[in-house]
Amino acid sequence: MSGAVFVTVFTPLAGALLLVWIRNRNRAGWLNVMVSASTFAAALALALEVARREVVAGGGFRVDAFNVYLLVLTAFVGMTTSIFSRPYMQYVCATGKTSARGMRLYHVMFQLFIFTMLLALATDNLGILWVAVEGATLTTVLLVSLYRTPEAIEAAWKYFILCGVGIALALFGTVVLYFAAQHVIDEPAAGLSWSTLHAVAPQLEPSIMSLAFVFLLVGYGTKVGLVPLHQWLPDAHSEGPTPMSAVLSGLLLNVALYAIVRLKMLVDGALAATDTPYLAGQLLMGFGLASFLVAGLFLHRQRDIKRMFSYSSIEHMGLMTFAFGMGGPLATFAALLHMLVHSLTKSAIFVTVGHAAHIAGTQSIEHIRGLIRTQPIVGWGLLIGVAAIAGFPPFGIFTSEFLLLSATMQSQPWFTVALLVGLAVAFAGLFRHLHPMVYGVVPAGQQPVPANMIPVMVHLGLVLWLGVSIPVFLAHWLDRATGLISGGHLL
Amino acid sequence: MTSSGALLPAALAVGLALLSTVVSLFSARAPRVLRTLVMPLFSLAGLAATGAGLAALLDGGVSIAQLPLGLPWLPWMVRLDALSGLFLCVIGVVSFAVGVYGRGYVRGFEHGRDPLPPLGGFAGLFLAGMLLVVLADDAFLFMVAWELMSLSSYFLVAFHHDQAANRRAAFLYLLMAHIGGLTILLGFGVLASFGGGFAFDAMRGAELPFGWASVAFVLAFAGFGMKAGLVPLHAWLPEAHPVAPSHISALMSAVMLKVAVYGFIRVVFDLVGQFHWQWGVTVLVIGSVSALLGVLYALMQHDLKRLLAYHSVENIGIIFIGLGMALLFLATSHALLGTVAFVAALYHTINHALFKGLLFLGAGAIQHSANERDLEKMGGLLRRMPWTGLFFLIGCISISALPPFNGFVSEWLTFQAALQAWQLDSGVLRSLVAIAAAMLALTGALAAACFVKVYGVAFLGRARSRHVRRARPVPFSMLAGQGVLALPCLLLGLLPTTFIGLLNAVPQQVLGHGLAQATAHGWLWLTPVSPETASYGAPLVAAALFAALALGLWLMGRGNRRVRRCDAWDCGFAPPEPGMQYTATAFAQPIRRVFGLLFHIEEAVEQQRDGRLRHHLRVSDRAWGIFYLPVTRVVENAARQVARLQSGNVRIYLGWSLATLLVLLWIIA
Amino acid sequence: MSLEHLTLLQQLMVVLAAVVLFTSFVLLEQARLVAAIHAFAWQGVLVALVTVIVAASGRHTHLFFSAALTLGLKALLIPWMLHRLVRRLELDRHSEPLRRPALVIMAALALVIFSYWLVLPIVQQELIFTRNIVAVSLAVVLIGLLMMVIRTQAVAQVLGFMSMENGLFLAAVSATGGMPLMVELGVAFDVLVAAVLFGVFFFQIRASIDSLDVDRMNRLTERVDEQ
Amino acid sequence: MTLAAWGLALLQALLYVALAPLLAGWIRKVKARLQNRRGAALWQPYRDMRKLFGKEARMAHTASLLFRAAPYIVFAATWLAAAAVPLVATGLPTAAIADVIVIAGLLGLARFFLALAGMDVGTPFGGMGASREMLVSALAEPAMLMAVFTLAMTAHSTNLVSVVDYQLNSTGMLRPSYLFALSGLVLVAIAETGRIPVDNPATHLELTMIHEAMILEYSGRHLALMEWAAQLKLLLYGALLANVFFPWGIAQGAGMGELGLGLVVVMAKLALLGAALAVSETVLAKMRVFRVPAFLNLALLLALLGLLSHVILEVGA
Repeated sequence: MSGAVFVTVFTPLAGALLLVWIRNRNRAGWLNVMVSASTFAAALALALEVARREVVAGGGFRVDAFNVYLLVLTAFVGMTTSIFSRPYMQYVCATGKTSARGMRLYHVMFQLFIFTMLLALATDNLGILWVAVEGATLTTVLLVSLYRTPEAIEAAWKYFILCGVGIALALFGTVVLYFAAQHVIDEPAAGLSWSTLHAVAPQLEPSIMSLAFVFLLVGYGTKVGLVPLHQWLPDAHSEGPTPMSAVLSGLLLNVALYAIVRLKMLVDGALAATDTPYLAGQLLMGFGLASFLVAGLFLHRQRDIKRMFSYSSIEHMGLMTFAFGMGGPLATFAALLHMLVHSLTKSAIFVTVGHAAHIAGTQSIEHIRGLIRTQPIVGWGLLIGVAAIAGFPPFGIFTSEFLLLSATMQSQPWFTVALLVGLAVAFAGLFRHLHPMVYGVVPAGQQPVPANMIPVMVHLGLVLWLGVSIPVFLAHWLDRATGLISGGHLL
Repeated sequence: MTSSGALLPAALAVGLALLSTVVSLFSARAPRVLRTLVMPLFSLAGLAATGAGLAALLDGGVSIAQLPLGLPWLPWMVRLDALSGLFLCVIGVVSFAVGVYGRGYVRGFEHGRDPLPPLGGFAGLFLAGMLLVVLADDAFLFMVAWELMSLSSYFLVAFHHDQAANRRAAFLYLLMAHIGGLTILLGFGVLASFGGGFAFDAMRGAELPFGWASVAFVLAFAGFGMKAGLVPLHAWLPEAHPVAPSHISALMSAVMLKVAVYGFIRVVFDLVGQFHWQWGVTVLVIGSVSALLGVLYALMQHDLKRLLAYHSVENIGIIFIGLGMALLFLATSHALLGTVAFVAALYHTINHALFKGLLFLGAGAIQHSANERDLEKMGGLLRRMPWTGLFFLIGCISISALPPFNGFVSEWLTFQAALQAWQLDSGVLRSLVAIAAAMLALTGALAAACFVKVYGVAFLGRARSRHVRRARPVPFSMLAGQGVLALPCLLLGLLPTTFIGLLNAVPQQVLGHGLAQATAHGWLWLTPVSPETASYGAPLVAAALFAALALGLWLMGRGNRRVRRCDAWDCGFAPPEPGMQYTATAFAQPIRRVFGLLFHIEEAVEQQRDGRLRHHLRVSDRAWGIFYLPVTRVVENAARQVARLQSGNVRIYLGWSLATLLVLLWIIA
Repeated sequence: MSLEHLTLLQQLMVVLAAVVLFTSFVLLEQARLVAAIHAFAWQGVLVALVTVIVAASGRHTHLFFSAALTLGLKALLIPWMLHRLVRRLELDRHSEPLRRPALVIMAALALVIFSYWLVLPIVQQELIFTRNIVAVSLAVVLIGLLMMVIRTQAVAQVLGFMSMENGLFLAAVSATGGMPLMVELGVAFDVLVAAVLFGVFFFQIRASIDSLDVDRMNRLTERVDEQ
Repeated sequence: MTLAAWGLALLQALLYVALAPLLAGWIRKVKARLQNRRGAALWQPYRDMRKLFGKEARMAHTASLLFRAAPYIVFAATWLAAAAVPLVATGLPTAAIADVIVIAGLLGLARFFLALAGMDVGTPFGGMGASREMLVSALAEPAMLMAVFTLAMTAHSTNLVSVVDYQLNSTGMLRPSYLFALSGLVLVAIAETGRIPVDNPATHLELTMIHEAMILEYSGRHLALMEWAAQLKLLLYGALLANVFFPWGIAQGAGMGELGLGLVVVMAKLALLGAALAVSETVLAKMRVFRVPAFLNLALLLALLGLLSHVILEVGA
């Protein structure tokens, strides 16, 4: 029973309640940064605690090796994004895209969103997990339509409807899960506690569990953006304000995938004795591969820069899903690492893209030209960020993809061909659009803007560090998480 | 970290390269830094690498170290043995020359619009990457270094990014490099899953069945071949190499391709460690085709750097002919002959690094002083820049495989290996080797023709444009850089026995036996197989050549030595205009007619508005139509089909969710 | 408690469940928005009744509370809100007949049968009764989704969404005797917020494309060349 | 390698230089006779040479240093190549220094500078000649190598002396490969030495000439050296054909009598070859430049056939 969890989770909520009353948008921006910073500090404290004791549990929360690093990551990305968003939203407000009310809404919702993320990660109760993920939708949907353009409203509507339906299905899955649990656990209140269920997983009725898993997979899978449930994702990313895109891509998708993996652990336990023990894994592999390949092809037809990178997010989520589905220590480790480096890199890219769009005054790719001439730091940031996301060493994504490919080569060699093709296609898709944007001559009237690239540098620096050498403590965390998920260790 | 002495200079080299990267960040403020600090550091790194390589070659031992980097269970390991030592030397010498040359060359960029840090910084990373590739002792570090090399060189290719063509070239280069990297990675994956680990030692221990071994071989061959520029995977090479700044082009063409050769040797000869004649045939065929097509396409070019790039394809082809024969002979248990072919390939690797670097530096000098890459506008440069002319001539003679320079030695060795084909049992293999030898001979002759064209059009005759007539001589540092490469071209031609004695450590270590007979008759005679079979007294030939020259000059000198200058006679026609000279295209026209089938030729005569006729000729690579465009078409179509998913109507999206749900429920029930 | 008493309750529950299913058919078929809203309200009432019965059957007393919650939320508040919205959006005369009603009904029936077939493998004896209820609620959920697919009217889609929620709730109540209170509160809160947000969106959409026809929202698509 | 052997080698080298113009003269004479002319005396070439050496050399203003150095390089390279081909005796240490590949290389070096010299002055004809010369050589050189390789493979050595020795010692067996190689080499020799039907040494008709077009700007001693080098080349090829395919009569020892006999025999063979060449040149007409590749492809084909028929028919099982 520890306070760190509570502080970590509820600081953003408090911040949100505080921000409701702040009218001065400048001060609100600063407060936003401070709240996020303190959340991050609390998360670090929590991490230390978890490092000392394997598991921190109590008050309906349960923090183990798997979710602690996601908690820290979430808090960290939240902080850097808030740092970026302070000046950026000032600029947005200055351009008149949104009003003072909009700004307030933005700040409140930002903190609420972080709160739901942390809650979903930290809770032990699958019901609360559902509530939190649904809450994430509700908090972000208004931000997607913040600019009130027809596109924005359309995107928000699609986001709302699709995720609402998905999440409803997830709730049905949860109910069915609870239904299955009731015949094993006598004390009904504990029937949704993940730890309890995990303990009794082998006794759960397999057929009901697989039924439940399908609903949960479709439900949370919608949030992860698995093809063919992904359609909301590019719209929401491209039309919302850039900081929102950064956290959506960097955090929300992770959390949804996290939920799926947690549930997969339960289902694997329940199905272990049946004749289809790997059902969940196979489903995940199928969805992952489909998303990976399809998203890679989508990249080739993009006209909007943020849309493009949201498709690349789908691609990477597909890769992780595939890895988790494949199971086995190596693949799982790779997937966990990939979660980490992908959200760091992708949020950095979105921040850079925000500046790029600011420079060009538009998000459409064919009007963004010659960035490294206009503003070298932004141009190079984008170039290097994309190189990192495309899996070039010495950045961390290369490490995780290297591990993933070798794991695949060991367990299912023939899938490597698909992975190879997919990576190549996605790579081509990214760079064919990136090239004219960063290189070439500067179009008339394209001016440098006051850009705050420090978050980007920090993120990319971290990714670089992870690529060159993974610090021991992190390696141990990931390894413990690997043990939790796959039952095997690497170290 | 257990390090051993021989590795220290190598580590020093890498460190210096990285240091040059760091330093060059300051060149944004002070451009002079690039010239005064970065380039010297670069050449120092080259020196250190050369030293380390020589040390490794001389003692022939193996030194291993483990870096405190990488994954906890997969640390980065480095290893310095004879093979890597040899390639360290190659990298080192060329980059030393490039560093010296660069001092003068980068001055031209100081007033350009582009910021300088990328130029120096990525050059340093590029060098570091190549060094690490050669040093790596586990697949992880190897891949990291490999991709680092590709990525940094890509940034250098994209340095002049104003023209869309250059951007396209850079994109194509990075794309193919990435794909190649992935294939190599998969190849390692195969080895690792049998050897149970990514350390090279584990892979050496792996016992692969023929099927999987062939898979690994094909993957490695495809990946490294793509980097080396073997036909049909060469398309990026003639696009990317000319685009980069010339000293970088020199590095790429002269060194990076060799790193690919190193990778191939390391994986196939060392790690897989088993030889099959099927592999040999594959490599031999691809190699010969690359050699012939490379030189033919080179003949058709009139952009000097593009032409040189195509010659890289040719020479890589020759190297792989050697390697293919080595595989063939080793597979049929003719160890000695395999070694001869292997050594021939290695020797040609060194040679090509030297003279191709030299030629690219020369091209850079021309670009620097005349700002011209198009042969059609050059002419008479020998009078404007005599030293560059001399060095370039040396390069041309070497690459045309003419005695007494180095190119001839390796070609001679390759022929010697091929001439032992009669020892093979299967008539098919024998005739295959014979045909390969024929193609090699044809290639050599065509290369000579091509460089007569280059030198004759560029340096001889009369200037075909004003700015070339005004070309100014290049600074000393650039001449020195060329000289540094020209001298070894001569030395390797004069003293093959010495260098082969040095090389011997490599086959000793990789194949287990060297060329015992190489110097059976003393250092004057090179006798790779046996003194009876063949011998080449390079020093004596050179000596006799110079003696005969001296004699001739002396005899003539005694008589009237004065020469009267007059107008060209030209069969008594009016004194010819520069425009009447044979152009590069005209020179190659007969050959274009003879080999017309191999090119994709668009020729047209169109009338312009002012009524003048204009001849328009475009010779392009058939590989595009055959291999590349179909792929892009497939991807585009697939993307169009997939786009239907994103139809824009929320109800259809909901339909997708419903369908997915039902299908899944149906699956599990 | 005596057996037949229980069976009576069970019979009652089965009947109610069947009626709930019927209401969602009505919902699916209903052309006029207002009438659809009323049908939805009735569905809410029925679900609340089921909840009461389960609560009355003993063990889960907290279900009375959630029954009240359901009644207030699903039967009164949300229908009222939607009604108001419809009036303010001048949609109360709006009617949108189905294009191929027979086909839709077929599909819906197929879904019902599918959901029964789906729960068949759940074999434990004491589950037979609840599993049928689960089948019904699953059918309600799927029909709600189907309704969202075929209705081009934003409000109608929301109705479909809400009836999905009803189906969920039905399942939760009848199969498991309700979720833990904490969760229920959270769910209810989310539903409420969702309803409010839907209201907000109606006006936003209306402002942007002066209609609530979702088929007219297709700016964001990848099919450039087909357009 | 005894001193005597080296002396012999030197002697042979000098012999080449001395005999080269004679062969040229002989061919001219025979041709003249076949055309019912008296023709110039046998030693006319020597006279021309002396005259040219006596004249002053002229150079175009636009000519560079390379133009001046080329004649010496061409001559030296050709001479060296010749010095490695046994003429009268087989005991030739130079053959161990330079085997057939090196000979081809040296000839290539000579050709390289010849062509460069042609392009140096910057006249249209020079470029034309260089371009055509390189075309011819590009096809002829591989053919020559292939033909020689056939022998080398048979003798298991690329050293000409050992090839000749092998020929002498092997019992006269009929080899299909030799037939092909010989005919291929003959065609190559005609092309490389610029004789009809590929080129016409006696014409300056602008559009048909190849070799002459390259040395068009030369005069005086430079021209003399160039001509001499050409004659050396002719003799070299003659000796190659004569001694490698029909080595009988060549001196294997170093005895005076043997050497004398060898000299006589080789001169006889060369005279025969020269006569044959003259005859062919009188009956054949020069072909268009773009028919030449067909001619050379035939040579290449023959040479390759020779090699293949060797590796397939004559080696191993």
